[in-house]
Amino acid sequence: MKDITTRIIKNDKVAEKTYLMTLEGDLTETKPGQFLMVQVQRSHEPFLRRPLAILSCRDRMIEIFFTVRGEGTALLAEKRTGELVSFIGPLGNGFSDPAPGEHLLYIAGGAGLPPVLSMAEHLGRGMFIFGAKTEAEIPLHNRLQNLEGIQTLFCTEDGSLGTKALATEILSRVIKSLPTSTRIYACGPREMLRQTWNIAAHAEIPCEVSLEERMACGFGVCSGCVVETQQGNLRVCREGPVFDAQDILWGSR
Amino acid sequence: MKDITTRIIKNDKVAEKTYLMTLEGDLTETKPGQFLMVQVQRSHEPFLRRPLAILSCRDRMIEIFFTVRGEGTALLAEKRTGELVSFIGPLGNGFSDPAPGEHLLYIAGGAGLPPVLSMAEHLGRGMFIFGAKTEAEIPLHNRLQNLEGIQTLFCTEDGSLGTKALATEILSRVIKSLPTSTRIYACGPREMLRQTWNIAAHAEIPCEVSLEERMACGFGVCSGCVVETQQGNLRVCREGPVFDAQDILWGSR
Amino acid sequence: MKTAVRIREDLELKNPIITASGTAAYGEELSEFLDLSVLGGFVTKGLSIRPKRGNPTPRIAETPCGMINSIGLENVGIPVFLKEKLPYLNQFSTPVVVNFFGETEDDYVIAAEMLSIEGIAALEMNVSCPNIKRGGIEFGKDPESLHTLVKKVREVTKKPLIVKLPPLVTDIVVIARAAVSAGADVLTCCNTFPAMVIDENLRRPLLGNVTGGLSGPAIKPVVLKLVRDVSQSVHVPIIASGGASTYRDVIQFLLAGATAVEIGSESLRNPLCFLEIIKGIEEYMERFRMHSVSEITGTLEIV
Amino acid sequence: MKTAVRIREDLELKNPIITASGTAAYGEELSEFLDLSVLGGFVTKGLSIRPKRGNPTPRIAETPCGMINSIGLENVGIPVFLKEKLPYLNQFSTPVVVNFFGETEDDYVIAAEMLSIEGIAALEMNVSCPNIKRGGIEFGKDPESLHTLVKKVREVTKKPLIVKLPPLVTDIVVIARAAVSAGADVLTCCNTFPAMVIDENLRRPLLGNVTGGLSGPAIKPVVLKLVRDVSQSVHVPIIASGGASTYRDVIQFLLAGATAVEIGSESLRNPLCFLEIIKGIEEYMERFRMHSVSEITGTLEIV
Ligand SMILES: Cc1cc2nc3c(=O)[nH]c(=O)nc-3n(C[C@H](O)[C@H](O)[C@H](O)COP(=O)(O)OP(=O)(O)OC[C@H]3O[C@@H](n4cnc5c(N)ncnc54)[C@H](O)[C@@H]3O)c2cc1C
Ligand SMILES: Cc1cc2nc3c(=O)[nH]c(=O)nc-3n(C[C@H](O)[C@H](O)[C@H](O)COP(=O)(O)OP(=O)(O)OC[C@H]3O[C@@H](n4cnc5c(N)ncnc54)[C@H](O)[C@@H]3O)c2cc1C
Ligand SMILES: Cc1cc2nc3c(=O)[nH]c(=O)nc-3n(C[C@H](O)[C@H](O)[C@H](O)COP(=O)(O)O)c2cc1C
Ligand SMILES: Cc1cc2nc3c(=O)[nH]c(=O)nc-3n(C[C@H](O)[C@H](O)[C@H](O)COP(=O)(O)O)c2cc1C
Ligand code: FES
Ligand code: FES
Repeated sequence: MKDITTRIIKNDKVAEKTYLMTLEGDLTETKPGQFLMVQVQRSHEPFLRRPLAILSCRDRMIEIFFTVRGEGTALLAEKRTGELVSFIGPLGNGFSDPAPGEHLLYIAGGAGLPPVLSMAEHLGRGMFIFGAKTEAEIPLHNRLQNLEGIQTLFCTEDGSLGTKALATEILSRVIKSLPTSTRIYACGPREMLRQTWNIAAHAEIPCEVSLEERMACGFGVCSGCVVETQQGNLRVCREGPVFDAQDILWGSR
Repeated sequence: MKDITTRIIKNDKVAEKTYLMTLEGDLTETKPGQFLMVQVQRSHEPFLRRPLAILSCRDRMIEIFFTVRGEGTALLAEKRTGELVSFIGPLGNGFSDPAPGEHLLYIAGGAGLPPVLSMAEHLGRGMFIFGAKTEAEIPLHNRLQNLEGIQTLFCTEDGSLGTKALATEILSRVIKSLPTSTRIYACGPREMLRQTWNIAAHAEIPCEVSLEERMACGFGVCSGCVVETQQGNLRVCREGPVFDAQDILWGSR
Repeated sequence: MKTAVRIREDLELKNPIITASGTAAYGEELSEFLDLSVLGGFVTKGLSIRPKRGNPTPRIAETPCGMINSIGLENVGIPVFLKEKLPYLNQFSTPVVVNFFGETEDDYVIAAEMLSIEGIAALEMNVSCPNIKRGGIEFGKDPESLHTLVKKVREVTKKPLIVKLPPLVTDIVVIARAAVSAGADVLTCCNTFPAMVIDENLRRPLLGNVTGGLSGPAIKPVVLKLVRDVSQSVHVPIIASGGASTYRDVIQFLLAGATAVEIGSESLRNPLCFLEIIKGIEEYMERFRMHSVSEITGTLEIV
Repeated sequence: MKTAVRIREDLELKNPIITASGTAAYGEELSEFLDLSVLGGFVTKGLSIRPKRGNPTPRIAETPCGMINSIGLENVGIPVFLKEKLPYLNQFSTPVVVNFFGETEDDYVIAAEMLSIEGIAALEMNVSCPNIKRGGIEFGKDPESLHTLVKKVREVTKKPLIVKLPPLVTDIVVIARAAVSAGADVLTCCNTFPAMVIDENLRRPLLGNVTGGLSGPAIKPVVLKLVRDVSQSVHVPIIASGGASTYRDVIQFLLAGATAVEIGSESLRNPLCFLEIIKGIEEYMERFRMHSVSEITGTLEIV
């Protein structure tokens, strides 16, 4: 775990309010699903770092990918090539590797795309369901469309791209045709994850979810980011952000 | 009085920790000695605007000129061409015009240069004494050297440029040779201004000083920036920053 | 859509946005930026029966997301205010609230009498002044002193009487109740937090007066809780004061139980903020299809 | 040059920089960033005799130049701490200070007894917990409750006893004196300020627990004054806590009368700040040719 200050190679707008930022630098041994705590400005405002998934890390370049939600991400969106950014990372556990021969299904909703896409690009096989509200919110369309070894299904709530459906509705439809030795990797809004888990549990398919929680430190000292699990409170930043969906007490919030 | 957001044309380092920033824009009817309240960043940190004198304002360009002292000026120093800056101004009273035929003497110490230089460039005649600690702290050397119609005397505490003396020591020497119908325009550290006033009072020469005080608003509402005068407390930002030296209660602080 | 709010049956503000005492002087300078008639209310600089010179400079220190002032209540005195400043303010359609203070109970009473005239819509009592009789503790920090003081002032004025509470107390509810039971019509919550800054190189306090009052966004989260605590325990309108800088802050204060909000420090750095905030409130109300500000005040949902 | 400071005759810290309770957990994670042996002291997360699950999430809210937490004192409990966490911390040469709390006086007493063992250098009492017997007011806000509590704890432990004061009280000096007269060796000034944040679109409090404690640079100017007030009225060492983020803040706290300074929120956003701050103090002392930190503590000049 390191505290690194590095230069922005580029910061491109890739969809409505969505940016792909490439940073200079290496991170030895990162896993898809791990994240960085990114400092937005050198001053004390905004005060906290922002947790952002590592989309990719290769050839001395780190990609992060974010949707503008509030002040911090808006400031990140304004940053230009050559500016410095600092971050702590890699943080968290990341998705676990599948067993040999396991079938793979990735499912992402809206801003939950980065960790799942990262895993899909890492493994290079399986089926990818990506849902968003509307076409404008679907970023990296080409990159998703052309994922090597992966079949991508798009869906939107308004039908402007792909099927008019929720990602979980697509999941319900395809799950019957999946072999039982399938593993699901999921990230998105909590309600989507809960439904994904429901569907997966029914089909007795293991499912890993990447959770979001408000964080102060991101490296495990503040206990700010806990989630209630069968094992008691666990820290999303440390024991997570990826959990086995069946360990989460979904009803508790 | 306006609240204006405008673009930086350039921001050049012109001496040790000293910057000349040129902004796009017009200010109708400014007077030398007036100032702007410059917002350092859009966020709440730093919280207050910084008072900075208007060095010049012509051809749709406004020049300001500042020395890095703390956090705010350090952030201003980092700003680049094309970035936006906002300010309120013009503020304050400015120096008063001389009577016809009056001889003119300008005296500036260190970071007190901008308002006095502004007045000298405006009037285009007289003698200019500029003192600093050392050569590295003397900015705009060429511009000062070549002031049209003006004779410039440099002095430094360590003798690295011009005479090795304080500006007020030079003033003491030249004052005897000045006609009684002379007017002095001064800005610099308080102790320098007090001595300038002392010397001028002795010679019965009128002297206008531009004062500095910590400001919150800069436009007269907070009463933060008062100076004790014969007329009671006056606001440096509103009744000043330029005062007749003989009105100031110099001993009071 | 109605942005108006009522702080007593006889006093309606056209919107909940008010200047804070000491940050808009007597109106002349601020009106170079905006038409004061757009404001819900105008609160003057704190006034005393005699003029006051205030504290030595520096009087201003910047702090993280805030500022400290130690103006020391400099003011022109009530007589000069009434003669030279009030007529100016009365040109505008905005109710004028006079903030006042004293060094003794009698000072407060005399001030309130002098200010109970036409052209003044309400009185805001600054009770963060030391009560010399009771060992120098601030009037506002001791429920008994406060009760006696407010009662005496209440006896001499029929104007809406607003009491401005100090924030740094063990239990603000006790203080709020003391003021209300003595006859306060409205409470302002709150004044600045006692604070200081040190210049570590000079090894001296930065302010001429050593200490001053902290204001600005830094204190907002604390004041928000105080506003909620007070509004849940007394049945008079609350004016929030402390760190509001955007329409979002204002809505938060209203949700927490405030009827109106004073904007102080933010307007020193951005005098146009009043216009931006009023516009923001209107847009918020439109977005949520609200017809009246009363649909916001005190409607915080606790699940 | 000697950066060491003494907080009781038998407890010297190698420098005045200490972790703040709840912001460095039990040390394992922070030691991935730095060698804990460089610290003047290590304060643990607040511990209770039984494990505690804490509050519902969200537990963290960002505020202007600060943050609010409502962790709710989640901890592993003293027995697990002693068995699994303390041995880890005792690898380092840094004194371990255990922060603890209880729901009743007996809880505090039992906890103090359990913690009075080798490997623990001092105890820091968090007294910002409601005293159920006395109507739910925090132990630390009521001088009598506090006096009784500290006295009982004092009777069962010989360890240096640090009492951590709550900041939002009418007169912190009264509270400080109550703690000292009951036997506190050291005071930490102070804990977080009660505060809240509202999501104006959802019209709900942002924190699962509705309210929490404000910390970070925002509160520093208020805490600086509290530290000065306390240090001028009691004769025990003070540990400052509240908003220190740079060596300059630390020097300011020392000038105001602190003997050591806890760094909390800043270390959450910048775990390396401890190293930067310690280096900054050393450079400051060199710049002013100081030989000992005692040349700084309490030497603020008031002209
Ligand atoms: C492990 C993890 C990985 C993430 N990866 C990505 C990613 O790759 N791309 C992406 O777009 N988003 C990601 N998020 C969500 C992202 O962190 C938030 O959108 C972002 O912090 C919002 O900051 P803001 O300043 O724009 O919003 P503000 O509302 O101004 O933020 C205020 C505070 O709330 C926190 N916050 C607000 N929304 C969230 C949220 N949804 N989750 C966690 N904290 C929040 C902020 O971090 C900050 O502390 C991730 C979250 C987590 C926990
Ligand atoms: C009317 C007027 C005109 C000025 N014109 C110029 C100019 O043209 N060029 C120039 O270099 N400087 C000028 N100054 C001084 C300049 O305002 C300060 O150097 C600057 O505000 C320091 O800000 P900072 O963030 O670097 O310092 P910090 O110490 O970080 O500032 C903290 C706070 O103190 C205030 N402050 C600090 N030093 C001073 C000071 N000397 N005077 C007033 N406020 C101060 C800041 O404005 C801010 O509010 C002028 C001051 C005044 C009052
Ligand atoms: C420069 C200044 C002067 C002030 N003067 C007074 C005053 O005279 N009387 C008073 O009751 N409050 C005074 N206050 C407090 C403000 O009215 C307001 O309650 C406080 O600043 C908190 O609000 P804010 O964070 O919006 O500034 C003053 C505040 C500032 C910043
Ligand atoms: C996440 C978090 C958890 C905290 N937990 C505790 C605690 O368990 N016990 C305690 O006495 N103080 C606790 N505090 C208060 C800190 O120890 C410290 O006193 C306070 O945050 C002010 O210092 P700072 O501004 O440097 O953070 C906590 C603070 C934070 C931010
Ligand atoms: S964010 Fe601090 S423990 Fe997870
Ligand atoms: S700075 Fe506010 S009155 Fe001058």
